[in-house]
Amino acid sequence: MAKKSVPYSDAPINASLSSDEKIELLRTMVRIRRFEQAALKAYNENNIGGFLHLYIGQESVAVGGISLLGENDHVITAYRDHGHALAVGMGMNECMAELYGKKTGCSKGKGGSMHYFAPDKNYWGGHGIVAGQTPLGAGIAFALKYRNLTGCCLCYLGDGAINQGSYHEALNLASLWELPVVYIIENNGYSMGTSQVRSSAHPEGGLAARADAYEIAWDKFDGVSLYEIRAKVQTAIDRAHKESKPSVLEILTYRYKGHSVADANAEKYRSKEEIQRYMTEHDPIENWKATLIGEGVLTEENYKVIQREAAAEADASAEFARKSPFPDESEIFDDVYWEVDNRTASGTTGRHFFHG
Amino acid sequence: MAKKSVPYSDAPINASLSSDEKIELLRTMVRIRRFEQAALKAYNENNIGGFLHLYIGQESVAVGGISLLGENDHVITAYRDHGHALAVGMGMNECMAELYGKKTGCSKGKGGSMHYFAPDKNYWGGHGIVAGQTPLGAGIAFALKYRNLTGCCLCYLGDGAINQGSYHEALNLASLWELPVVYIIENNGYSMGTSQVRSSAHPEGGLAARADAYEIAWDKFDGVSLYEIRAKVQTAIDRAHKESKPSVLEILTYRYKGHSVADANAEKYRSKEEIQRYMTEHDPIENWKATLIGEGVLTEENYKVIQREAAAEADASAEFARKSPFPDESEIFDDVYWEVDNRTASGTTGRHFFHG
Amino acid sequence: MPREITYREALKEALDEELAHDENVVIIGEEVAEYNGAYKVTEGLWKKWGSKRLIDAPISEAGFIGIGIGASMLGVRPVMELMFYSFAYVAFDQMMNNAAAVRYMSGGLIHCPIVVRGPANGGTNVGATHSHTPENIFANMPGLKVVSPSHPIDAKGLLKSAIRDNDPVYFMESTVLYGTKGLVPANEELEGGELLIPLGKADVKREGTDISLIAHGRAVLTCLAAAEILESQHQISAEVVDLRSIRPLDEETIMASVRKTHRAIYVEENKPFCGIGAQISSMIMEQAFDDLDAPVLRIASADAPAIYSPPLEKMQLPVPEEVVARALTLF
Amino acid sequence: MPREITYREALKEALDEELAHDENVVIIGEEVAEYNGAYKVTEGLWKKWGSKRLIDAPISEAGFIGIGIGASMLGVRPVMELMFYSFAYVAFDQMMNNAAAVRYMSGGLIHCPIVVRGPANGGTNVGATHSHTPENIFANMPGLKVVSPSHPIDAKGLLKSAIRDNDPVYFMESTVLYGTKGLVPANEELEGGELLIPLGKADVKREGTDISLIAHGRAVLTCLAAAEILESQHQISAEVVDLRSIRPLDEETIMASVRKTHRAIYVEENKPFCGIGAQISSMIMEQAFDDLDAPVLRIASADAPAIYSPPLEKMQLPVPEEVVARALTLF
Ligand SMILES: Cc1ncc(C[n+]2csc(CCOP(=O)(O)OP(=O)(O)O)c2C)c(N)n1
Ligand SMILES: Cc1ncc(C[n+]2csc(CCOP(=O)(O)OP(=O)(O)O)c2C)c(N)n1
Ligand SMILES: [Mg+2]
Ligand SMILES: [Mg+2]
Repeated sequence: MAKKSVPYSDAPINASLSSDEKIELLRTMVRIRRFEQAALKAYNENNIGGFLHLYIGQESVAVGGISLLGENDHVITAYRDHGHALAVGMGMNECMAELYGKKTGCSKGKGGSMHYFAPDKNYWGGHGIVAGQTPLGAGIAFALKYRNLTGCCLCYLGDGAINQGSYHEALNLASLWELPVVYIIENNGYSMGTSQVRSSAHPEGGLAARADAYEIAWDKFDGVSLYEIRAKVQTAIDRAHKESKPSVLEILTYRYKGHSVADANAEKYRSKEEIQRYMTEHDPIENWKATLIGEGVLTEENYKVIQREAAAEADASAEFARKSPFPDESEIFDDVYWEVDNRTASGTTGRHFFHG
Repeated sequence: MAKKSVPYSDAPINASLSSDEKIELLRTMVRIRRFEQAALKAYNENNIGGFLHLYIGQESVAVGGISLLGENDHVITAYRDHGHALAVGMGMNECMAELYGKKTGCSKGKGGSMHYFAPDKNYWGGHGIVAGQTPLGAGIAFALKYRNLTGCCLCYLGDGAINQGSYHEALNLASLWELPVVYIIENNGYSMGTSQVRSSAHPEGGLAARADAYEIAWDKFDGVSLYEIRAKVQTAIDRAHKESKPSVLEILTYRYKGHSVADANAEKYRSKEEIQRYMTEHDPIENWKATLIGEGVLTEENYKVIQREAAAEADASAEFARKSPFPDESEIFDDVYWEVDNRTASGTTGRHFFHG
Repeated sequence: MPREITYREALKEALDEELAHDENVVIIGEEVAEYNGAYKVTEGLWKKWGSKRLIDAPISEAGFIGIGIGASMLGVRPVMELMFYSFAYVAFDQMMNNAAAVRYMSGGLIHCPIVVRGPANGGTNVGATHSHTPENIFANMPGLKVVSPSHPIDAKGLLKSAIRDNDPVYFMESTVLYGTKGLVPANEELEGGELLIPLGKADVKREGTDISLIAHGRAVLTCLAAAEILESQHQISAEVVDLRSIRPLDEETIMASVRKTHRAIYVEENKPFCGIGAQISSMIMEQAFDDLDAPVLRIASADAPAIYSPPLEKMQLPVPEEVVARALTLF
Repeated sequence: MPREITYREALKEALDEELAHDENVVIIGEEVAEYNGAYKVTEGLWKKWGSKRLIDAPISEAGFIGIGIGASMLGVRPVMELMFYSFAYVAFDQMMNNAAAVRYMSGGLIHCPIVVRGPANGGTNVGATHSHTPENIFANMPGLKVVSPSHPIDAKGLLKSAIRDNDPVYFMESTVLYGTKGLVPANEELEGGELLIPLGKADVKREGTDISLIAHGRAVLTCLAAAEILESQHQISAEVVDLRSIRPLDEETIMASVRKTHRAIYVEENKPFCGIGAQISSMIMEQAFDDLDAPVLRIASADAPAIYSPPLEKMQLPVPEEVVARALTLF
């Protein structure tokens, strides 16, 4: 009897997934959510300063895209960066410790929530200035091409970021210079308290459709299903790998929480009903869980174990972070200049710092 | 017998032109060219410093658009600004004196070639940073709308300017806030030595077609004929006046000279044949002259007089400029702060200048 | 009876009063209207004044600030909010060229009555990109004015003056100060019925005879705390001079203080290299060399990008103890 | 035998040699390739190295500098030309945040070996928007290095070092100097076979005993001319110290000179408020207060936007006569 196939499950990139791999995708999404729930708790207990932009509700977008990447494929994103970090394989400990501002954090406590990096995992951050990462993403693609490597860069940005000039300059250059960059607009409907209609004039096709202005291929689709995301991002990656051409993808998603934890109006500019509707009808974890159960790959029991393990891992990471030391005061002046850090001739010639 | 009509001559805005008005349009184009020829001469005689970006070949674009403007319609452009200046009614004397850096210059010698202004004639410059004027143009439109005036702002820019982020930000805002601004891309094929294909990825429709990305109406057309320019710019002005909506127009034109007079490569990145072809087939003055002779509005004799008068006026302006005094050293600190210049309480409180 | 209100409320009162005072005043910025302001400085104003006077902008700082500049040339008086002053860096050209130089380049034909305001401070654990303090950068450019209030009364009085000023004023606040309280006279108590503090006037926030602690913005509070310690623990009488306005600058008040005390320290949360302290200290030394008993010292934030780690970031910024310790070296 | 070559040729040699030295070096900018450079600094290099190594960019400074920064994170070494350094203002965020802070925010995981070079000077009658001198602005930001050569030999030696440096170096030239000539050793004459001048080393361009004239960029030439006048007409022996590198800064050479001469003037073409002169003079006074016979003076460009009018613009910039006159007030 022919198995009833879920849309896009037959796409080659999905058809080739093993059961274990499918479960790993689920685990990553669950781990992201549990990590952020633990982070939220820590924030509310005043263990975390500054901003905390949660990704809860959007997990499939990072996990789906990043699951497709190979050795020479890279990722860069904005400040809502925890999901991408765990998806590329960063550990919860280093990520949580970063939020606590600890020496054991992925950025030694220097970057905080908005500034996670893991170059060894081809992850280039974590950037706080809206759209500031979009030329960098094209630059990574430039480097790949310059060095004759077949790869690409997934450059994530928000729906509000598309109105920054730097993004447009990057698009024109990416098209003109045929750079293998894939821009992924995570359209969660809002930039802070501003709904997408109030911030962006755009063609009927949507936000990604602005890419037509630069002769860049684009697509727009729903982000609830990992199968769909994987199938469509793969098309863009193929375009990058095979034709060295950019793409713009717009993926419809939703953030359950406020813009940042400090967002006092999270339930004012959006109705409770709207939030509830997304949570019940558009949850990427629930969707994937149901798919895998439908495929007979997952049982409710397995799922509970995954959830339990992820929660335990997140709690442990909070404990790890709590116990870790803060950086030493002397470290304030480390990591400013490469040459100074490496005590080279350049780094030891002349005065570099002018404090006190 | 029905008069054979030139394309677009029947457009209401053209049909209503009197013979005198038609001749005035010709005179303005000729005056612009003669002015710039005199300026070029002065530059080569070292009477002018810095840059001199000549508009020769493009005269119809400024004259056609600006001839349509009413009391609450405004103009702003980039550094290639002499044509627009004369078209709004600035005098050759003040314009030439500005090039000579004289006190009698329109900007008192402070702005130079790139920075002509005449707010009393609704002319807001003259801006040296590529595309830097494009948000200002939207801002002028904003002010009109804010103050409930029915008007618009023609904001001119070059084909190279469309790749600056500020322009894109301005387009989105103009669309979103429904601002009565008309962007006119003067596509002369080159940004300095870079041909348009080498600088801009764009839709098949052309550079203006990027406006689709912001749901802005656009048009693209040839700039040799004043009738066509006037007819099509009028459509955009109507859109601004009646619907308070922006437009983007791309007008195909050509500059005969180098990017600036100092452009050493003006005949390297473009072939002599190409330049020659435009001069013989695409000259806006020749085109209009022929049209008017065809209509029986102009004779060769009239035309010679117009040329002679314009040349004499240009020569006289150079003489005026030559004889004018330079600004006094003391004037260096004038025109920095309005409050200081006007000796208000604010302008006389605290130290404003920190030299010496 | 002067009321105690917060710095935030003081700013809001200034905006509210100026919206009433001149129909050309319009507030533009991200989340300033419907959201009530990211830091609630504009709370309630949209409801009161409506969508014509308070305009929410997309994330396009170069675009909307450029639009404000253009509109100001035609008589509108835009007061633009940067959610963080750090975001000025994506609008930098508009702010440094179009706003600052258009008057000069037009030989005085145009002027540009805009205010760009927002918080310009570190110390809130938001990392390097969100913690820039560009007072020195903008004050370097002739044509611009730069203001930095430390107390609610200054926040209100200076902002009202800034909005009425006919030159571009870059008004730098501090998120750390938004919640601080201070006495601000009610309009009824004032001659003229309103609070206007002129740009270009420093304020001696505390009188003293032995040393001048000179500062702007939040560092003024640091100096006031240091002065208390110097007085109570070291019998040193410190005068605290608050610049309030960085450009124009009240040299007279600064020099009068230094000529009286013969010693000075400039304290700021700016980065040190070419910071405001460099300008003020070199100016003092040039003009009052023979009146000084010791070199003018400078205390600034640590010379590294702002660090996230909360306890470490505290160490990057000047604290009263550091001011006291450095002051003691001068005696 | 050292050759006489121009500042422009010196820069070109540096670029050419570094293109040969490291295949990761790539030159990106407007008109740098096919056009041979707006100011001909890259003349002939496109022909020699081709379109992979010399890349013409559209007028998108934020875009192409951001791309260079991104590429540098992956090991490419972009040398980017700004046709005028003034155009940095449309790329300001990329240059101040992404280049300067990405190392810090990543806890040292990333570094950013880029050079952004171009002319940063006034004095060529191109008006306010094209005459910015942002040495002080960029040097304010920790994480950045700022270099400003005055002579052909420095231009070559410093540019080669800048390209090999693993931190972002903002290299500020002068169109006024491009045509000036100077002795530059040929590689064959040099130990190691090439000319590398380290960042962070000042150069005493003229020895003297009575006063230190300290400067960077073209103002060094102004000081040298002033020193000649002081010597021949006033029997004053002036030492001229050329910073060369503004950040890192060679404090030792500066202080040694001042401790010898007891008098100093900082001369620059920067704007005065919070200019480099403010930093250097306050530093000297703080560190050598008791060695000074007089306050450190500052001479900068006139504190107005750059004027177009050619004879007037000359008056805005420091000239030797002004340096001489101010120097005489110190004796
Ligand atoms: C240039 C700039 N302007 C403003 C901000 C403040 N800010 C941070 S995130 C944000 C909203 C961005 O929305 P969107 O791009 O949709 O991303 P999302 O937060 O929804 O993931 C704003 C206004 C900033 N960080 N940078
Ligand atoms: C931001 C910025 N980058 C570079 C320049 C230098 N520049 C001046 S004009 C120009 C070419 C502009 O071409 P285009 O927009 O087509 O206008 P055209 O000169 O053809 O009228 C360039 C590169 C500048 N003035 N501003
Ligand atoms: Mg969003
Ligand atoms: Mg052009």
